[in-house]
Amino acid sequence: MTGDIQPTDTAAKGFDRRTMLKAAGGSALAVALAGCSDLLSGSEDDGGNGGEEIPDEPIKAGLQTFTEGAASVLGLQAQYGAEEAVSRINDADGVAGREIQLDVVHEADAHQENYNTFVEEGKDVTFGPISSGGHLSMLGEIEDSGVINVSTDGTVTTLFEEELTDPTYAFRFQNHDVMEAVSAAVTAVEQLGADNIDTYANINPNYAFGEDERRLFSAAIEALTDADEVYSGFPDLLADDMSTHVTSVVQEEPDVLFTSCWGGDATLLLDQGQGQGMPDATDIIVGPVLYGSANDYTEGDIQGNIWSGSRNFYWGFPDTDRWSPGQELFEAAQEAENTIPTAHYMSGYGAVTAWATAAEKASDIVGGWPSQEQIAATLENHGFFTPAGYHTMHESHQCYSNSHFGRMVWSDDIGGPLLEDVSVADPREVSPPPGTSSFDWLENW
Amino acid sequence: MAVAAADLLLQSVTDPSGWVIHTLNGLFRGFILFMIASGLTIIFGVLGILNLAHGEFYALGALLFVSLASYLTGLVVAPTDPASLLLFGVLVLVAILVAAAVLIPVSAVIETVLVRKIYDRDEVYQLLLTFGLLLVLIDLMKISWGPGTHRPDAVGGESLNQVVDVIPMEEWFGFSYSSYAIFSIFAGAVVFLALLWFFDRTKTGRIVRATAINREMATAIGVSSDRVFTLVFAMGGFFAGLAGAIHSGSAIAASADMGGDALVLSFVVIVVGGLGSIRGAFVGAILVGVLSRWMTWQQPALELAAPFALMVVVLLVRPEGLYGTWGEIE
Amino acid sequence: MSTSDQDDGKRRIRLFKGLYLTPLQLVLAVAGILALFLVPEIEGVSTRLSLTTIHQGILWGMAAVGLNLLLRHTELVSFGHAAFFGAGAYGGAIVVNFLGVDAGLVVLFGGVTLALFFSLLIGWLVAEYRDIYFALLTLAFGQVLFAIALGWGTLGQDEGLFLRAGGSFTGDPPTLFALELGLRQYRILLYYLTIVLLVASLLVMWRLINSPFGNALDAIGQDRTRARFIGIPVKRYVWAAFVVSGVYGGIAGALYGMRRLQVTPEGTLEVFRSGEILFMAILGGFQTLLGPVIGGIVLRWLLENARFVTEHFELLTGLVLIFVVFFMPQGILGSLPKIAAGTRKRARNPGMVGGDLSTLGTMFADAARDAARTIKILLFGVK
Amino acid sequence: MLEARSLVKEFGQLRATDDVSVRLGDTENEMVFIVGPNGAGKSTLVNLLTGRLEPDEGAVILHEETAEGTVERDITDMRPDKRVKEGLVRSFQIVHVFEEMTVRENIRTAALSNHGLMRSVWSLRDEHEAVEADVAALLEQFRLKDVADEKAEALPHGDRKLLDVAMSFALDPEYLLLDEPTSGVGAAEKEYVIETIVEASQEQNVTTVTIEHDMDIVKTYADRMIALVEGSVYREGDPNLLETDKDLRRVLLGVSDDE
Repeated sequence: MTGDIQPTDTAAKGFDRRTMLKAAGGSALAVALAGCSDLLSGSEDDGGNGGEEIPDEPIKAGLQTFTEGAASVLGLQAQYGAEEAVSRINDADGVAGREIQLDVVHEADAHQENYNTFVEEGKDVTFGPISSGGHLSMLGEIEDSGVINVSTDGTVTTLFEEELTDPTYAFRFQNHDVMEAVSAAVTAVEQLGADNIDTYANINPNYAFGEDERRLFSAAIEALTDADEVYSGFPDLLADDMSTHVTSVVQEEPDVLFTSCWGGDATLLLDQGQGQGMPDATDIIVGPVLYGSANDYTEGDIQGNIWSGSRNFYWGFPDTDRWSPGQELFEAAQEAENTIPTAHYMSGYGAVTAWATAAEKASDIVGGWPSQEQIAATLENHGFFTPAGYHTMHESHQCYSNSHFGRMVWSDDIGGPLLEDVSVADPREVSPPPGTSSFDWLENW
Repeated sequence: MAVAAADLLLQSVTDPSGWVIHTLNGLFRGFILFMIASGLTIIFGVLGILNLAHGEFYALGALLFVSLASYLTGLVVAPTDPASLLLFGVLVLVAILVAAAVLIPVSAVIETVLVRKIYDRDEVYQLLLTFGLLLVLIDLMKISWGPGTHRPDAVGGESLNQVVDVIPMEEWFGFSYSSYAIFSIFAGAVVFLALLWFFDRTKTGRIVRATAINREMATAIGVSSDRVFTLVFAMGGFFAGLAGAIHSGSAIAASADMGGDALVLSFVVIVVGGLGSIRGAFVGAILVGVLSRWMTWQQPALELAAPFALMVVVLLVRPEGLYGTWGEIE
Repeated sequence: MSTSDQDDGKRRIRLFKGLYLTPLQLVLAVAGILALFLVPEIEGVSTRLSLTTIHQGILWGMAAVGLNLLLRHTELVSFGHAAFFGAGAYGGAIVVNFLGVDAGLVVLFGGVTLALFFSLLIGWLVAEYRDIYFALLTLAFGQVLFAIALGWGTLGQDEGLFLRAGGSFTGDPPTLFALELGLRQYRILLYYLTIVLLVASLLVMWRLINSPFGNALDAIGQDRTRARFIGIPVKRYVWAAFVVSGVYGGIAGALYGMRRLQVTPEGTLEVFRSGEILFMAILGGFQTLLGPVIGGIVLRWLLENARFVTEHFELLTGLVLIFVVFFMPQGILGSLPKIAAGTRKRARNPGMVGGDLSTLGTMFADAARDAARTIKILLFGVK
Repeated sequence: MLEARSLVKEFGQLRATDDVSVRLGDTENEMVFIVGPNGAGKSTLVNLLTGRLEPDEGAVILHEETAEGTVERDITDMRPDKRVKEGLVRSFQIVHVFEEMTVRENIRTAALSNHGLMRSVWSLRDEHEAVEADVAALLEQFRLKDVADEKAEALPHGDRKLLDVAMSFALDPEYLLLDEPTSGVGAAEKEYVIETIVEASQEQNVTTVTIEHDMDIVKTYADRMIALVEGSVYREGDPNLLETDKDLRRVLLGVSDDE
């Protein structure tokens, strides 16, 4: 980004070192030294063009998400959601009159590279990724490159709590893990009663996210009940077999089973679990991301007392009588992609909307096209609506939205599961106040 | 460690079903692995080629099965009584066999058109070609089936294996276990015995073995080594496809990129068993399958490393593998 | 690289003892190095020419140069070279995270040390194996390291480790030559350092393979028995070559970790990374010194940047590899003389292009016929 | 002097060498020939002496003249490449040369290895002028000069045999064990090959031990002859035994005529 020296810069600086070298005739050398001069002169400032006239050309936006592989169960939802948001925004005359052009790329294991390529392509804003590890690896780049990224997911709790304390350009739309893990514990207690929970078990995917969820859930359930953990298994991410973990749970017969398995792992766990009678061996199964695989379940998979979160969005809640946007989004998703929109659909939708509404607001304020800093500053404490309700982007750059939990039941009408008895938790109930670490907060419950 | 071992022992005495089920889980996995690895090992034994694209045959079998099974089981209503359950089972079996059978022409054509051209080339080119093939096949599968994961359509609200799993194992064996997995173990055993019979008892099998041992001599006595190679490659493709089809009938979801892990684990299996040995692939697969399930159960941290550590030990102590005969089919 | 056989009457310029280049070679070499130094500037020409891709391509290529010592000379196919690339990357990360040192050269040294350790250990265990056993043993060791990195919490599991100050993911990058730099400056300087190390490591490799030691490796590759009975301690030499090759991987891996500021098991240690290093060497031309670097840049570009150009980048990459096997077995660099000669001939005699096309047509027709015959045999049996 | 002391080597049921004791190089640059029918254990004996095989029983002893007299050194467990450094060099029945190197490079590789390779890691292979002189001399002596820059794989069989032997001489041997250097060589060339070997051995003061099937050659060139039969030393001594000893003639020629 900063490597490209704008013509205006040269004009502004007049007869700089580079032009001088060129004039001296050594243009090849001059170019060769230009990299060095970059090194010597420090970072070029490109953020000072705020308030410029609103350009004619469309806004260039990039989204990285899992477009293939097993994780595309989530990734494609985010893509569909982002595309729906972009198309709605463009239908409504764009952001400050500018249309959004969205490029989508497979995030693979190249998050940094994808972000950098987007920046090099001159993207005005970037969205994604899904992977929390990938999100971490990008943050340094984002802060250094100065092109805003609104993460769709990448929801490791500690991220904006502890480790990235003063971000400028990196934002996260989706609720962080603590909310869904705590919601899961609360739901189990509400359904069974604290006195009836003596044992619980964990099955979480074998990577940072899974361990994060397990620690948070365990801390929450032990704060609410006297239960002991009787089993904890970590099947590999994208596993092709969970029989061992299912067998262990069936033999331990815990009162509560918590799982943060998602995508194909969720269907595999429930399908294999049904085969070995896992739902019968437990009183309740709570899984914050189980509903994310809504499009892939069969009726047989979800037999039993299985409760799932739907992070910050469940299209059927509140009821359509009171709140139609959820139903409308459902219909849009059905029409465009023949898919049941899940919380990851909202990840994409919300990330785009967060940025677009903030950019619009900023352009109103500055009376022209805002700079990255100006949009970033507007995004802090920015509140906005989506069909999921009202969201606030806290100044920690973590967005807060309501968290949903409900019982999965089969619906022949939509050919997939619905959530029944949905309970909604205000972010203040299920996450620590900004500035407090989740574990400290849970300990003092 | 000693405490853990004592714990285990105690547990196995007080509650043997844990051991039985975890071992069955391992056997299921082992037999799937065996079906993939058997093809890899005979292709290596006869053709001298380590086919990196072999895992893609497995993936292709899985995806084909998903489509076929969805179509076939869609033709009937959900089974309600033993007769309709039997019909359903037959349809699933047909889907499995047809999916695997499609791999025969696919792999035969790949062999004739591409792989045959490089038998005499340096092994690095064989690796490069089959790796290129791997990438091409993955992408072709993504184009055909879409990038995500796929399961057979539900029948009467249940997934395919749930329908099959109504067979009451608990009544027969005293504990609950997936009858689909039992069927898969049985199928794997049949494949193993069939392969042994083929190579020991049939004329074609002996010709293949003769070709493996000495190509020139086989040619001299009038055997078309080209045909033998095509046959072997197609057999390998068939068994990998069979593994994929059977596996995707269990709870797993099929996807275009499921071949990689299968391939790497199959390496372990054939090295442990001895390159080119079918008995070796069998023992190796069961070892790796059961070991990995036991590890997942007792020492989950070692699950990933365990098969490779086993492979390292075997290679260092007995490089030719447990049943190694180096390039001959046994 | 040619030997200094100077009987062909061409004028040669002595670079240093033993290395003589024709004027053309010298111009090409200088131009090549200059071009590499220019990359940070010309990347603006096209977004597809990113410094990131070229830098990382060079680093993977450097590992492939190391691997090529085994592949070309001792004729051993290593399928686990990512182990040393990863060890280099993790070694650097360990220095930053657990020793709290963020001086770039110390980080680099840490990476090389860890790679050296593992190549000494693994090399000693595999030095006497050959062919497929060597390939599979190296693969197995590579996977064991991968499994350890993925399973051991201290190493951050799938998220790996960050090479930023304090191991946090937003800290400052390591210092280079005691300079604290912004990210862009850091990366350009690191890139220049990479080029310098690349040129140095190529020269070292050139001397090594043209030394009696390199000659002995050739001998070992061509006939181990004979090598042993002309007095070459085969195991020790293979071990030494393995270690050299591992250290190259370690340098490259450490620089890669410093470039990305994060190391992950999947990104540096997985078996497919090992395969890529091997294929880079072949793609670029494993009978040449520079080929693996070219292969590194090209394959990296295909794997990383082609995603932005086509959805079907895997198909594209696969077809390129298959093309190389059948039409350019000498790899990109190794085939250049042939291509140049062929192009010259065709420029003089354009009629030959028609012949090429018909040869190509015949090849495809043959393939189609073979395929059809196979299907026929499957359906109707052998007549 | 190189001594085989009660060497036993078994391959499964077969005793390839059965308690073989021989002394080689008792006299100055001795020319010893080992004869015997196929499967008599000739190659096995050479393999045991040079370290290609390890004996099941017995020892390989090197007798060295020092200031204090003769010292015995047991080299039974010594690696082959170390034995080469001790002057124990061999060629092979089936030609082992570096196929992708030129003839010159083959000989140079052998000559260089004798100069301590590790020490010369940082030098260039064509910098070793002393070696080049040796290489040139050997090329001349073994009539390989005209094909010096041909790849070894492209040579006719006779030249390949010569190259194999020439490489052995490049190693500055004290004891040279040649496993059928004339096998597969045309009748016309045979004599030349063996003459060259004898000549070079005399020049370099080498004890040469040659496995040979052609009894005329043995009779013409041998200082001493060792006849192996079924793994044991059957006769040892003057090559005239080949004419005088009827049993030996029957055992040897009866078989070798069939070949």
